Amino acid sequence: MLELYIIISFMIAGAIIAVEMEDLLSAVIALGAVGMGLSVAFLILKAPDLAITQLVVEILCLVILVRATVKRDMPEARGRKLFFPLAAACIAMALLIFFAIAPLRELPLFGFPYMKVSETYLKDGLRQTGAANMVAAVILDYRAYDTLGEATVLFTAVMGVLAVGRRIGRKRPGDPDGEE
Amino acid sequence: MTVYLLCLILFLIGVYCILIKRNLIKIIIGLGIMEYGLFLFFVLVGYRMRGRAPILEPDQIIADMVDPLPQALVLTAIVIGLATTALLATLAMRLYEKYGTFDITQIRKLRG
Amino acid sequence: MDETAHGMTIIVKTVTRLTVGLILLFGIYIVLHGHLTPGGGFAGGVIIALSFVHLMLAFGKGVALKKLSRPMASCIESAGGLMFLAIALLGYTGGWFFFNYLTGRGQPFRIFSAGIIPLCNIAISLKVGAGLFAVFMALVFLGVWEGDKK
Amino acid sequence: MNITPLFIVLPLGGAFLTPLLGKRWKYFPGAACNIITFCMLCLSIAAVAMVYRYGIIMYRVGGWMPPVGIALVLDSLSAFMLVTVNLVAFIVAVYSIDYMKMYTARWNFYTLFLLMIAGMNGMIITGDLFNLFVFLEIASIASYALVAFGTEQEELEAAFKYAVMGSLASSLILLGIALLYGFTSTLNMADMAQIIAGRRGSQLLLFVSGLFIMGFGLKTALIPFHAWLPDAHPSAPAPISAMLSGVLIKTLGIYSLMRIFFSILGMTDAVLNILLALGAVSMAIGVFLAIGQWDFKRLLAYHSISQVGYVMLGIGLGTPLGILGGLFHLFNHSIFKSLLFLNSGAVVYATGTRDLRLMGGLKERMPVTAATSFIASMSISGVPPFNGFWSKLVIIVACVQGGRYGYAFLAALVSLITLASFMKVQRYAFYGRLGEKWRHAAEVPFSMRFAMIVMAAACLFGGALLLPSISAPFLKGAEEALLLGTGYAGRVMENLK
Repeated sequence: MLELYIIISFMIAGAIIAVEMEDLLSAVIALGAVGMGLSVAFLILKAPDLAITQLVVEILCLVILVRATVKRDMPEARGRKLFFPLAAACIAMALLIFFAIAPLRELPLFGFPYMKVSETYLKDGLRQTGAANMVAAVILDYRAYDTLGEATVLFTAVMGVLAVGRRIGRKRPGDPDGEE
Repeated sequence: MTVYLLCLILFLIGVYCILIKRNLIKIIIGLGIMEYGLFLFFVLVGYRMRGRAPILEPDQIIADMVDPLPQALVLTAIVIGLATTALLATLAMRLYEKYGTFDITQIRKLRG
Repeated sequence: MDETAHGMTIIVKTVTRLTVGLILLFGIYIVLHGHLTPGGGFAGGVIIALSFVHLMLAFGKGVALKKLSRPMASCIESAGGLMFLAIALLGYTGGWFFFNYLTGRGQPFRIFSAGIIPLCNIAISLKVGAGLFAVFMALVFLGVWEGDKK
Repeated sequence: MNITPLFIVLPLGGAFLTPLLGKRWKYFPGAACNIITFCMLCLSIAAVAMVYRYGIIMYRVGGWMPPVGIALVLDSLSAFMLVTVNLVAFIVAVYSIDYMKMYTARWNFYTLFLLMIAGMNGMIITGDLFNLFVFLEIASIASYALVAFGTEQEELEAAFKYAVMGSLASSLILLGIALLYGFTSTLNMADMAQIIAGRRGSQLLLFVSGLFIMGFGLKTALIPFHAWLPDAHPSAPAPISAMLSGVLIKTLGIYSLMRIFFSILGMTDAVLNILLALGAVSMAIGVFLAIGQWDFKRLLAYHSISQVGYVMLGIGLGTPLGILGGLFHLFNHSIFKSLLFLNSGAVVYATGTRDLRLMGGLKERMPVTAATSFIASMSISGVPPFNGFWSKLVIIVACVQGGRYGYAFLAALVSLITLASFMKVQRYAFYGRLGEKWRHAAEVPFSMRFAMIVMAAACLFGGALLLPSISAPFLKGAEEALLLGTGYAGRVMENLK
């Protein structure tokens, strides 16, 4: 699994660049690189559905974020480099990782999951649902209710964007009582 | 084990970015990085060594395939992440329109 | 944004004219084969939305809006949501909410198989495609207002 | 026929139809929203009766058996929360008819409102951990957008802050769910509880508990995690403030904490003590932050932190009486805090300001608002015979019974400070000399008055819920569901056969 380690290291490097870059456009593009890296990692981990979805979602995210940053040549405010918060954050992160080691050891070994429920999907999926793609069978048949929720989340976000993007939120007194 | 820790580091870089950075776009970027770490972790949990992708082909004897359930969950989570990002980007753009800056230290109308 | 208002250069426009149909077609393919190959309603819907975004970036707002106007996008999105809900409710004919009442019809590994899964994929793709296009349009119009103000 | 899926189908159907029809017919969104919330209120009361009669009601979505598919579980705790949410939602929907005339794009408001209710109902009735996360996100995203609904500067800023904090909380929760999935390889709550019961004392469970306390604590705005709440709740339109303070933080935060810790992970003394301490700290600091505020809605928001502290204190005691008091206070708080936010909305509607120093003497011009807000103020301060008194009494008695005299004293003290704070509100807003500016302020329209009067009546007679015949299916049932602990899994599994 060497390639997996390489791609995750690449993602971490990209993430650090995205966080520390002062130019916003470059930071956004570095985020895009991390997302593409994630897509490749999904491919290595035998999740082609996710790889495709992550790829297209990353493109859309990138378009939206570039749309938000482009032409706004406001580099990040330099400010004083605050040493204390940085040190505190690093110590906190190191502590958290230290505390996470013992719990992570209790997970099944990497590459050997328990698959208590999933065995059923793999064994009976084709017979019960008729779909060849097991991921599709899970999201649209066994757990279709989740997908209804997922579609609703997106619908909510669209409604939210339309609501937040309104030019005038409140009516002035005396405005006609019309819609929009 | 090491992969899990690397994932956690990715997650924590995102948390660090959210808590320390003082720029709206940087905060959105931090959320994105955090979510990537999370998705990767979820898929890693379901990976089976030398497994196949969970897609059947005609006349195939069912061999060891990776766990399809985390993949389905991550698919849902990716959509949720996209929804959050879109809403946050809109909010950030509206704030830019009102204040002319993405810098959070200059957008302090509210008392903490 | 001048580029979106007047469109980009002739090179970009030509390439777009050649590719945009293929992108749309690829999106539809991904949606229809969601239950057989990787992809599915969500990824396909995003690709469909991206094809319109592509059109809008290259040619400016007018052309894309002529193909799919804003109220139309909103309507399609709601209709997609309702269609998904209706498929779920039709499951009551089999006794359960979200029951796969069409299962067992059709051959596995063919397009017409897997019961309600392809129908759900189509509903989701309509919803996602139209919804994300609406989001992008809202963001572009935000920029226009901003320009007016300055 | 099983009514469980209707709690999702009705609001979602309404939400999908509203953008299609609402732009054309001006009265459709409001009417649809009112009818749907009223239907859900009736259904949730029916659910209480049904759960009392038949025990846990299960629904297998798609006909799949639970560990494979998703199950909806309606037990008495869920029924209790459903009544709370849908009661407040219905009153707020009635109130919004006139209040939302101040804003543009009403169809958009009603869509988001219905989606928020759908999210909360979905969280309450689900029996699947990941499903809980999905519906939590629906409710959260709808609330982020609703906080920014006025699209003014402060509102956008508060919404951004709220959205970032909320997304951070969601990520922590999802990380916890991922770890639990890796550990147990299942997502169904009952199944998971049974597997976890066999592996007590694991380090991973401790880590996951920490993640969940942080995540849901952020959603509940317990004190170290409260920074977003005093900005977000006042910025929303008044009906939404009532929903956010009244039910959203409780459903997203307290209900999920209770469900996960009591029913799945199994409550331990350490977690109970953490909840107790967090509750006490929130209770005390929240009220001290509130007392210096001059912004009406901001003051109420700080009091929300303090009152949620009471609920956590009651539940953290872990004794039957403490849990009963906590749940009762949860219900009462959702009534009187919603009423107070509706009052503040009425004042804003009539005068256009939220600053207490600018008001004065509004009693003469707005008698209904003044009277209802007096009732609510007395109720939140724990003055007999209003409902707040009874629930605080139960919590304090439970503290004394459990030998925690310090906490009992603190609870009584905080109640007194709350009373002082609300005396200030009454004195500055409604009593005193009528300001020259408000000579022509008028009482609010009928639908707003109606909503406030119903809520005030509920405050007045809320103490009746302690009567044995009413509390047996409602409060007692919810308390027993919590005390059952991980026995929940056994009940659910039994019900499946």
